[in-house]
Amino acid sequence: MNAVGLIFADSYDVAIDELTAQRTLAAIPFGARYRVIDFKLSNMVNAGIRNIGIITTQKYSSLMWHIRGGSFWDLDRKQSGIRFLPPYAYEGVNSNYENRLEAMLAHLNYLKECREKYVVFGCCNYVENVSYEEAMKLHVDTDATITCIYTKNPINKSKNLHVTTYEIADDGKITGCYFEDKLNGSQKNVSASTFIIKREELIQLIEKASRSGGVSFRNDVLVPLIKEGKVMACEAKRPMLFIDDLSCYLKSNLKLLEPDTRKQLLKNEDRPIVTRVKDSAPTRYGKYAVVTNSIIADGAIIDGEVRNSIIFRGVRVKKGAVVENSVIMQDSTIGTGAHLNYAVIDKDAVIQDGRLLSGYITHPFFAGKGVVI
Amino acid sequence: MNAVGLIFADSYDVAIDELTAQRTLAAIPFGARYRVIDFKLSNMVNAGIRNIGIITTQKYSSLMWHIRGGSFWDLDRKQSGIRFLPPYAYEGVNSNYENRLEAMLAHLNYLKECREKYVVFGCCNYVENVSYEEAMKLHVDTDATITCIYTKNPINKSKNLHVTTYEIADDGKITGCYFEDKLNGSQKNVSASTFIIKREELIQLIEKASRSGGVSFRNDVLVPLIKEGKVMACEAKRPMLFIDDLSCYLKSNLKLLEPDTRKQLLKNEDRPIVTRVKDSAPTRYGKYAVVTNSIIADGAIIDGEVRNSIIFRGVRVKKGAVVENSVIMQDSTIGTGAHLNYAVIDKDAVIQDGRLLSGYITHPFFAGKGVVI
Amino acid sequence: MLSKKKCVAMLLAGGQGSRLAPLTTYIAKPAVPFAARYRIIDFSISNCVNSGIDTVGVLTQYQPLELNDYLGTGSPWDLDLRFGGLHILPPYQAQKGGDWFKGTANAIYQNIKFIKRYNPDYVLILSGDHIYKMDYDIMLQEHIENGADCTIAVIDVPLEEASRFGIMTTDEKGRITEFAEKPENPKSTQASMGVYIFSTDALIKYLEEDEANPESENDFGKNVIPAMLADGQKMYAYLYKGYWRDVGTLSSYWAANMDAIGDKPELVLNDPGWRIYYRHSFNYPQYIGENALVTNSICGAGNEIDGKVNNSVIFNNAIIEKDTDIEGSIIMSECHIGKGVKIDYAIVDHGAVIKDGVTIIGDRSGDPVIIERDSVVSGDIMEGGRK
Amino acid sequence: MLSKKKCVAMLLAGGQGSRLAPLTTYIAKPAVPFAARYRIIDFSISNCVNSGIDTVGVLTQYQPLELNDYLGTGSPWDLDLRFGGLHILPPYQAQKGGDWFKGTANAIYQNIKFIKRYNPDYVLILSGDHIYKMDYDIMLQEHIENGADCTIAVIDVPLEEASRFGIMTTDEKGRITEFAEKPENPKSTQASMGVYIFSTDALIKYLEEDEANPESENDFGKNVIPAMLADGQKMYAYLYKGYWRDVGTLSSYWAANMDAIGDKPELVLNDPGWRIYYRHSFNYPQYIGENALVTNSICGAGNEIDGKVNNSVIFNNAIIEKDTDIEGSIIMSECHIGKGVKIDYAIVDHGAVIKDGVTIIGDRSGDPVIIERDSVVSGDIMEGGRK
Repeated sequence: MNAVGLIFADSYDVAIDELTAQRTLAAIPFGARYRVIDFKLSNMVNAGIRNIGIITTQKYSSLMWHIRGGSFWDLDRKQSGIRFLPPYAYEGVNSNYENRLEAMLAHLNYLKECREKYVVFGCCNYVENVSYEEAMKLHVDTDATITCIYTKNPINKSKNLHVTTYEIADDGKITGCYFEDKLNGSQKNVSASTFIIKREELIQLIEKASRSGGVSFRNDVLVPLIKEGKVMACEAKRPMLFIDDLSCYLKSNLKLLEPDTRKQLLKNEDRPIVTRVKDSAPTRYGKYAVVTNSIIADGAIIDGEVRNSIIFRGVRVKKGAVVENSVIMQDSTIGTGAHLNYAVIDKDAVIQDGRLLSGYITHPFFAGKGVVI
Repeated sequence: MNAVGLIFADSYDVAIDELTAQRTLAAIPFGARYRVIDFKLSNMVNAGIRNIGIITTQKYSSLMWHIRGGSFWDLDRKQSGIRFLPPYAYEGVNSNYENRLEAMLAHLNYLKECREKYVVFGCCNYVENVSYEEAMKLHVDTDATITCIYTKNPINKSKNLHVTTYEIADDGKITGCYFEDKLNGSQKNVSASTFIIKREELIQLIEKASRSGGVSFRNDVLVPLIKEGKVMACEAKRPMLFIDDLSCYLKSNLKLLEPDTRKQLLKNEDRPIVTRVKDSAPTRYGKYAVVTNSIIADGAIIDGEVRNSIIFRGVRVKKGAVVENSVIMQDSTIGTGAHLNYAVIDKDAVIQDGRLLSGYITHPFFAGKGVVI
Repeated sequence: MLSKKKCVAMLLAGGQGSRLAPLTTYIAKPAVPFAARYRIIDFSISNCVNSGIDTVGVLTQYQPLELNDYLGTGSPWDLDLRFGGLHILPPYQAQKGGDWFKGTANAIYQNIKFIKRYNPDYVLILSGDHIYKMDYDIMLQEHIENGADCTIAVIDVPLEEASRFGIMTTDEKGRITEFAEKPENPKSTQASMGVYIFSTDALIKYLEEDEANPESENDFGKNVIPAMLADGQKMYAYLYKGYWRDVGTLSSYWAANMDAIGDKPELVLNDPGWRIYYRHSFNYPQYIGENALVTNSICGAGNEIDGKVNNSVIFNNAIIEKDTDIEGSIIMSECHIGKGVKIDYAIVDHGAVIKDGVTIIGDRSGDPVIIERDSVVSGDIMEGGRK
Repeated sequence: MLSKKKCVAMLLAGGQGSRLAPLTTYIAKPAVPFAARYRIIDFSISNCVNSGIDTVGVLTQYQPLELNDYLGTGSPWDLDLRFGGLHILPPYQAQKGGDWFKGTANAIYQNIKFIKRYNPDYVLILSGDHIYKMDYDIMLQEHIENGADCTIAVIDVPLEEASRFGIMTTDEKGRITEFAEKPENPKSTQASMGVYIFSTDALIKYLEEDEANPESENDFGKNVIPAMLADGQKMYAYLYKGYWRDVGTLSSYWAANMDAIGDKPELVLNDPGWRIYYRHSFNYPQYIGENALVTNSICGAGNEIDGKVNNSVIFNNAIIEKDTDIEGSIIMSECHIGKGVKIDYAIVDHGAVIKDGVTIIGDRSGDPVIIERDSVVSGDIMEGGRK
C-alpha cells in the first residue's frame, strides 16, 4: 500500500492511569503476550504499509525496547521501516505536545520527507484487527479528503469518558462530528480515531490549521472538512475492544475468552497479530493444575487453579493458588493458597502465599509493577 | 568484554555551532563517509562490547536514523544491542540535562538494568581508533576505581577552549585534574573524556555526588577519587583528532590525507571503523577530472579539479570546478567554474557555476546544509 | 567485528536418522520437533550461542529443505551477523566435479575454506542430533590449558552399555591413551559424545592426510581420531556430567521428550541463564477450555485444549476436543484430535487428524504408536500396531 | 507479513560459466565481480527488489561457497525477511536418493515445495548471469492483463545474431505462435532473455509432465516451452527495450564493464530510483595521490591510486603506484600494481600482484589479457598471450 503509517503512542481521552504510570499507552500489555501497539502495527503491516512513524512524548522507553529495530514485523528495512518520533529529536521540536495536531505539527518534517501518497494515522486506545486495504479502497473510490474509521459496536468503551461520534448519511458521508460528554445508548457511530488522507493534503491542512491558531485536529481540521462534505466513514466490522479505564481493560482482556472474538482478533492467519519474540519455554502444567476457560501464554508454570483468566508469559501460579476472572501480567508470581478474583496484576509482582485479593468487574483490584503483597 | 558502553552524543566543551545547528555532535559527518559516532561505536564493538547506550538530549533524529537498530555494527541482538536514551523516555526523566553527571543520573535505571561488570563511557568531541581492551587490562591490573583515557598529542585541539588536563605520576596514577582556560604548550596530558569504571561503583558514585548536590562529573566524582589515589591514566597512542571548532574540524579532516594517520585511524583491518551502508555506486571520474592528494567517497561524480580535499558520498564536482583544501559533505554539488578554497560545505548544498568561495585554514568558509550559493 | 574468530563450530546435520522413521521421512533428523516448541538442532545451536561461539557452519545433505528453512538467516539464534553467524554448508560441485559428503571427516574437509575464512584458533565439531545443555567454553578452556591438539567430550555410561559407544581410556591427567570404537570388552565407561575441539592446524593437517588416504572411510571416530592417537598427538577427554540424551530411536526420542515435564524436570527448558532458542511460527496464546484438565504436561502456543491431557507433550496449534483423554503421548503441531478420543503412548506427527471416538493405545514395552504426518485416523489402533 | 506472496522469483545460479574461465575457476559465474563494486547476480536480485518481489529462491550447484557467502542472509538486498526473503536452494538428497539438478526445468521441479510454501499466483524464472535493469512488475502486469499461462521476455537483436538465441514468432497481439531454439533461418529478431513469468498452476503442471518424460533434457527452452506451445497454452512475448548484456564471454564481460564509465554511461549505476544493491566488504574511502591522474573511469572504495588510470574499472582496496599507466582495463579487488607498470586491455583478477616495471598489453582484436587470481607477474605480457 502506498501509504505511511503514523501512530500516536500516547493517551488522549483515556483514564487508565494505573497502567500508564510507567509506560506510554501503546506499551500496555494485552492478551497474554501482546502489547497494545502490536495490533496497530500488525494491521498496518498486514495492509502492506512499510514505513511507520511512532509519535511519543514520554515514558516510551519500554515501547522502544519492545519494538527495537522493527525486525519482528519485517520493518527493519533499508529505505523504510520504523521511525520513532520523540520530543527534541529534530531542530525546532522543543516541547511536549498536548494534542494530535500539535504532535503532527512538530513532526511535519517527517511527513514531508516521506514519499508515500497517503497517510494512515491513529491512536492506541483500543485493540482491533482491521483491514486498512478496504478503508483505502473506499477512500480512493469515493475521492474523499479524509476517511474516518468508526465502529457501531464500541465493546467495553467507558461510559464515563468523553467520546467522539459521527453522524453518517446513507451514502457513507460524515455529516456531523460530536465530542460528547459520555457514551450513551443513543450514539451509533463511535470514532476509532484512525484516519486516511493524502500525505500532501494532511501537511497543508495541519499548516493551515496551525496558522489560524487551531489546537485540535477534530475541531480545526476534521469538522470544517465535514461541513464541506469531504469526509467519508468506513466501518470497522470486526470486534473493537476499548481499554478506556481499568475495568474496560479487564473486560476487554476477558472478552478474548469468547472463541469468536479470539478468532476474529488473533487467529486470522492472513492477518496475524505479530509481537516481539521472547524465546519462552513451553507452558508447563504441574500435577495439581486445574485450568479452565483461560488463555495461558508460553513460559508460564501453572500448578494451581486458573479460571476465566488471562495469564501472561513467565507467570507462576503455585500449587493451591486460585486465580479467577483476572489478568496476571508477565513474570508475576501467585503464591500457594493465594486467591485472586477480578484482579489486574501488573508485571513482576509477587502475591505472597495465602493472600485474598478480590475486586469486582467494575472495580478490579490492581497491583502495580513489581509490588509485593 | 564484560562491559556496557555509554556514549554522550551531545556537545560539552566544543564550539562547532555551524555543524551542530541541525544535528547532535555525534552525528557530524567526518572523513568522506563516516559520522563522528562511528568511531566511538566501532572502538567499543572492536573491544567486544555488545551493549551500548547512547545518551541524547536534542536534535538526535539524524543520529537515530544513521544508527537504526544497530545492524551495521552487528548490534541488533536479542539480549543486548544499541539503546537510545533520550529525554522523557523513562518515568522520572523529565528534563534535559546540562552535564554528564545529570545525564547519567537521569538514565541510572539503564545502568542498573545492565548486567555487565564494567562501564566504558565517553564523549564524541574527537575521532580515534583506540584499544579499550588495553585500557581495561590496565584498569583491572592496577585495581583502579576509574581509569581515564588521555592523549599526549591532542591533534587539532582548539587553543581557545577550556581543556581538562591530568597530572600523572610515574606509576601511571593521576595525581591532579585541571580544568584550564585554554590549551597551551606546557600541558602534556589532555583528557579524552573517556573512562572505565565498575558499573556498580559508578552507580554509587553518581548517587552519592547527586545527594550532596554535585553538578559535575569531573569536580564532584573524579577529583575526590584522584585525591584518594584511585584513578589511573591510560594513554591513547594512536592519533586523536579533535573537532573543537570549524577550523579544527577542517584540519582534522585534512589530516587524513597523511598516509600514516589514515593507516592508524581507518585502515586497521583488525579494528575497522564501521559506518552505515549506503549502496552508493562506484566513484565516477569524468574526462576532465584532475584529482590529487584527496579522499573521495563512493557515489561521487568528479569531472573537475580536486586537490587536498575530502569529498563525501554523492558529491558532484562539475567540469571546470576547482576544489582545494576543503571538505564537501554528502550530495552537495559544485558547479562549473566554481572555485573553493578552505571551505566546509555541509550536506545537500549547491554551489552555483562560477562562485569563488575562499576562507582560510583558521577561518574556513562555511556553507550550511542545503544552502544554495 | 574483529577479522578473526577464536572458535568456529561445525555442526554435522546430514544424517538420515533412519531409526527415527517415519518422523524422518520428509525431514532431516536435526529438524525433528522436540519438547513442544523446539527442533532437535536447537539444543546444539543454542549451546554454541550460550557458550559465546557466534560462528556456526551447518553441514546438510539429506532432506535439507525444511531444515534450511528452519535455520533461515540464523536470526532466531541471534546468528544473523555481518561477520560470523550461522551458515548452511550443502554439498557442491567444484571445477573438477563434486561429490556428496562421504564421512563426517570428509564433510569438514570439503569446507576447510569456510573455516579458514574466520582464521580460528580452534574448531568445535558437533553433531546436531543430541539433546543436551553444555557449555563448550569450559571444555575449550580445558583444551587450551592442556595445550591439546584435540579434546573429546565424554560421558560416563553404564558398563553394560559401553560397547555401543566409542570408548576412551585415559591416564590420570585425562590424556587419552586408547580409543576403541564399539569395543566388545570396554576398558572404561567414558563414551564419546561426538563433540570434538581441535586446534585448527592439527585438524587441517589430519583432514588432509585422511583425504589423501584412499582406504579411509573419512570418519572422525573410525579414521581421524585413531590416526592422531597413533601419531602421539596430545588428545584429552573432557568429562561432561550434565543432561545428555541420544534421541536416535523412537523410544529414546519419546523418553527424552518426557524428561521435560514434571515439577522438577530433568531437562529444564526455562533456565534464563541458558535459553534454548528456536524459530517461532506465527501463533497466538493457547486457550484451555471449560472441560479441560491439563496436568503434568508441557504445551506450545496456539493450542485449543478442551480434553484431558496428562504426562504429555503438546506442540503448537493443536486442537484437542472434549471428552478426550491423552496420556503419555506426544502431539505435534497442527494436529486435530476429535471428541471422545483416547490416546496412550503414541506420537502423533504434524497435521494428523484423529477422528471422534478413536482409541490409540501403544504397547509400553515397545516403541510408541506413530501416527504419520498429515494422516487421518478413523479406526482404533491397539498395542503397538503401526498404522 | 501476509501468508501468501503474489509472485516468487526463482533465480538459476548454477551455471559453470566455462567461457568466462579463468574468472570462474573458483567461483560461480553469478558471483563474478562486475563494475567496480558489484557481482553479476546483484543486477537480477536488485531488479527483483526494485520490482516489489521480496521472495527469491537462488538455485546453486557449481562452486557455491563464495556465492553462498556473498548472498548470506540476504540483508544487503533487504531480503532478510521473516516471511519471504532470499533463500539459497542447493541440490539435496531425499529418502529415495538425490541428484544434482539436471536441466533448468529439473532445478525448479526439485524446489516446487519451496514455491508452494508461499502460495504465489505467479512464478518468475530468472538466470543470474545477465546485466540489465528491468522492472519485472511491468512484465507481470502484462502477463495478468493477457491472462497468459506464460510470458517470455524478449529483446530485439540484429538479424545476423538471431541464430544464436531462442527466437519467438508472435501474432499482432504479442502471442507466441512459434519458438525456435537457435534457428538457422530465424523468422524474427525477438530473442528470449531467459526471463519467464508463469502462472503457478501451469508451471507446476508442465514441470511434472516434463519430469515424467524420460526423454526430456528437463530444460525450459528445449522442452517445457515447446511442450506448452504445442498444447496451445496462452504464451506471450514481452518486449524489453532497456539495457541488457549477456556477459558470457571474456570480451563481452569486458565490454559490459566499460558500459558503466563515461559522462553518460550506457549502464547507469547511480540511479536513486533503481539502486543496484551489493554486499559491502569492510573498506575505507579511496585516496588519490599526488601523482595520480584518474579520468573516465569508475573506482570502488579503499583504493590508493597514485598512477594514471583511464577508461578503466578499478574495484576495491587496490594499490596503484606512481608512474604507472592503466588503460582500458579491469583491476579487481586487493590487487597491487607496482611502479612504472603499463597495462592496456587486461583483466587483473582479485589479489594479483604486478611487479614494478611490468608491461601487459592485450590484443584489442581478441580477448583481453587475463591475469589470474592471486598470481604474481614479474615479466612482460604482450599481445593477447595468456600468463
